[in-house]
Amino acid sequence: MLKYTELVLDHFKNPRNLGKIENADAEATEGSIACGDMMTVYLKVEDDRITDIKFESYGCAANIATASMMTEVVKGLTLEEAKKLNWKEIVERLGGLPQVKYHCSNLAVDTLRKAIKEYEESLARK
Amino acid sequence: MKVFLDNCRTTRVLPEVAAVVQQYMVDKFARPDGLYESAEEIYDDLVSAREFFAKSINADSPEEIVFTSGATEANNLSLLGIARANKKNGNHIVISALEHGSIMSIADALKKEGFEVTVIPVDKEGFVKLDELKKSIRPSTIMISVISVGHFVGSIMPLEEIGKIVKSQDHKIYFHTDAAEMYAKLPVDVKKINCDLMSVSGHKFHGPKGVGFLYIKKGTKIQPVMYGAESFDKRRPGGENIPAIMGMKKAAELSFLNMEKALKELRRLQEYFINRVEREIDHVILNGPRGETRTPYNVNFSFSFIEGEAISLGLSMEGVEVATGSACASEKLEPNYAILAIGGDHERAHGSIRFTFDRFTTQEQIDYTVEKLKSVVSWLRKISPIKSHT
Amino acid sequence: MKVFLDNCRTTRVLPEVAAVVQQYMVDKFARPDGLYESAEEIYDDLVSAREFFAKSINADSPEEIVFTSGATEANNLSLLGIARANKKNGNHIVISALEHGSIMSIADALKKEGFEVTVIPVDKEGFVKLDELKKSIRPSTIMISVISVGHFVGSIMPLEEIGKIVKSQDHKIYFHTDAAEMYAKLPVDVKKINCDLMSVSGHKFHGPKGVGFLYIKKGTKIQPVMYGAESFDKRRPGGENIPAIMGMKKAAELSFLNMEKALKELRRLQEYFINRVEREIDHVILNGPRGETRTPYNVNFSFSFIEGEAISLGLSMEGVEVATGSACASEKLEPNYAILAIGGDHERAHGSIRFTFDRFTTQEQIDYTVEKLKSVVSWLRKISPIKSHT
Ligand SMILES: Cc1ncc(COP(=O)(O)O)c(C=O)c1O
Ligand SMILES: Cc1ncc(COP(=O)(O)O)c(C=O)c1O
Ligand code: FES
Ligand code: FES
Repeated sequence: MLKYTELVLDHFKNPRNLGKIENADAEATEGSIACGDMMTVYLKVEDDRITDIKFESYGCAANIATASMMTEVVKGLTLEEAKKLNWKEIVERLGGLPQVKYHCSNLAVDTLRKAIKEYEESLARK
Repeated sequence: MKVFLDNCRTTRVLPEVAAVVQQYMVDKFARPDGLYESAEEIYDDLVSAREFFAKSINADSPEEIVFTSGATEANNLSLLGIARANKKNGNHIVISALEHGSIMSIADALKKEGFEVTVIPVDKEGFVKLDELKKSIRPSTIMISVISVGHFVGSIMPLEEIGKIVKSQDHKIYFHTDAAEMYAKLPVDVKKINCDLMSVSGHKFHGPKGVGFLYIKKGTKIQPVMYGAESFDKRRPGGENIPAIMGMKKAAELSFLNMEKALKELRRLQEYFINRVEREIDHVILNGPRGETRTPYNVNFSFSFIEGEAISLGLSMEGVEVATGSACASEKLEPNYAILAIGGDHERAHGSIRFTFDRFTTQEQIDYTVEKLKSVVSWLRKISPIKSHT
Repeated sequence: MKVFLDNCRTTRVLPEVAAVVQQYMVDKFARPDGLYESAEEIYDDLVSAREFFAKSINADSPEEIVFTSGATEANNLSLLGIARANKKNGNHIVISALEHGSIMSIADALKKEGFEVTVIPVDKEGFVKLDELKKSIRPSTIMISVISVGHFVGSIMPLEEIGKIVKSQDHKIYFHTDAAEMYAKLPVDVKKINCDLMSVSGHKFHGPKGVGFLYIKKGTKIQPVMYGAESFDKRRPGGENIPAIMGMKKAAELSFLNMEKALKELRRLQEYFINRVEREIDHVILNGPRGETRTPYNVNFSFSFIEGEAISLGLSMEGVEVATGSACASEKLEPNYAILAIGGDHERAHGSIRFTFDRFTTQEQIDYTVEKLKSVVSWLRKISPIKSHT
């Protein structure tokens, strides 16, 4: 039996920062259809600061809620600050998650980091 | 509106059944082995319940019915009991790929006791492959166990054909079927099937939890799984759970009443539901067979590009309660084995939702379910990064 | 008047308990593993029930409670499970001479699996002989199982002393007690007793039939007796019988309420009954101890020169329902082993009648019972060819 907190259910039902950013500065997808956990993150960055972030999810309620919470937390942070975010913080902010769902919060953080890396690499290419 | 569509997991006890259980808890509470009046009456009731269940499956004699704490125990008694009692004749057991988790676990336990287990594959619709079954049989095969109705994908197994194959061998093979999803839901006849053992569970047809029975054909060599005193039957010790047995009897009687009519209506609703979903929602796959060979109690769809736990949670928020085969919803994060067994990939398991009816499911409930399903699916598809659906 | 005095065999379910069972059958009927709202609530209830039972015996953690279909299953899980899981450490098991039939049968089954069983004798009052227990222990002893309260003669066993003896050995011995006649009837504390396993049955204290639990101390190496899916607990598979578990919880709560006061009144009634019988009927022998070390729920008398089945039938005709240890009333025509174990002869077993109370037994019922007993005994003695009583 999976028990979600009210806050998780709220983020599941009303995800924040949902969707895609049309001309995003960076975009990254983690996970795969095969293993079921998959997520895409879109970033807008100005002066090393995340000014906008959106996500899409192919995953469970925890996946959706952790992605939603992650976007809320990092919006407005500098890239360096955002890189330091770890999955435990997201779980805490959501008031907890079933243990078997921790990997979903991991996925949210991994996808964010991949998007930041993507952005930094695109800068380097310029 | 609340629509419970997880009736394959368990069902609501009917008030008429609860009343019987109540009566045997509070008034006729004695044990049948007492040496007094109130015990006598209860002994008679127990005898008549046994007769009733024997007749209900066309068994030869009431002694062929052993009451258990449910189908899990019946499955244990059957598989462990037959294997251990007949190991001198062989160490090979055959099961199907769509068995209930309990049979799978029992088979694993038997492997540790030195038995060999062959798992017979099923075809794309969820039917046991009979040619593979035939091929699997060896001189050392002592038992074949095949579920009556696939509990995930609804395939009614070709039990009669299996019975014939088993019977046509030149050595004795015990044929067991786990009928938890068949008994009191569809017509059952152990003579037609030619099975030696059949497991039944009370809470699958509006009876009480914690009760079931195992049919054991006369002459079957079986070893108990538990030992004790105070029982009707050496094969299952312990005081009989008489309130639950009498409740299960009542539930079965009610099921058999007008069963044909109820099944007809269920079939109509099932088709209606399948049609509406297939017409009104894109990218859906029906898991399991269509028509007469599918149990009318089960519909199972995979919705592409989205995940089942999220779908079922979304539906639950609207009062519709279902099951999913998504890995995300399983304890071990494994995709549903039944979907894989019928040739589905992880993605198809991922987006699978099982809707299971009882005989009281209404058109209104189906309509409500379809509406909610449409909105949940379209909402989750909007969120999904998989683009092929646009 | 109807006086049910066979409460050691089973008890009436209280209306308050039946109401809880009813609620979980008809309304809160979902299984706790569903992915929806109605399942969540039930999951919480199951968790809280486990916590309740753990606390009620002073266990450390709810994980130490495994729900079963009754004490027979708990005894099987305990003895078969410990023996099979620990056979590398030894093959010797010790039980007492007053164990319940289920323990006796399980011990017999274990003998067939290669275990050796020592049966510790009891003294004339029905207490396990502690010196014999000590002597019985060998390096190969892996388990000792002693009933909490002799269910025929009412002796409350010296469990704390046994726990100390078991604990003082230099190798690990598991200590199991069958507390079917103690839990929710007398205070129970697994820490005081120092036991590793304890069996409990719901229907012995006005709870439902078909449910019980086994306390398994953390760290205990045990092998399941049955295998399956869908459970809280790998040690006991199968869907939990939640209506029965919640009913058993209610029954236990009601038992613990004012238990001290109820026990005091029961003791008074017990003494009153014993006194009246001893004063008003000749040639009677009280089987089992007197005073504090006898459970207040049990009185057992042998009436010389006459036979128990006839006595109990005679009483039953007057509405008084009791049990007997007479060979004539047993399936195998064997005299009651408990009476023989406390040094009684066949004749004493022959004329033995067990009266077992519940906490609702009244003085009026006792008075009625004594009157009927007097007339039945004197009538049967008139018939009897044994003349020594005249
Ligand atoms: C096919 C099948 N077999 C066995 C069981 C287990 O039944 P019970 O809960 O009575 O142990 C179930 C229900 O979960 C089932 O669907
Ligand atoms: C001491 C004892 N152990 C075990 C049992 C069996 O209990 P259950 O009916 O719950 O299997 C009983 C009751 O008959 C008993 O008195
Ligand atoms: S996405 Fe699969 S468990 Fe969360
Ligand atoms: S006298 Fe009839 S059975 Fe003993």
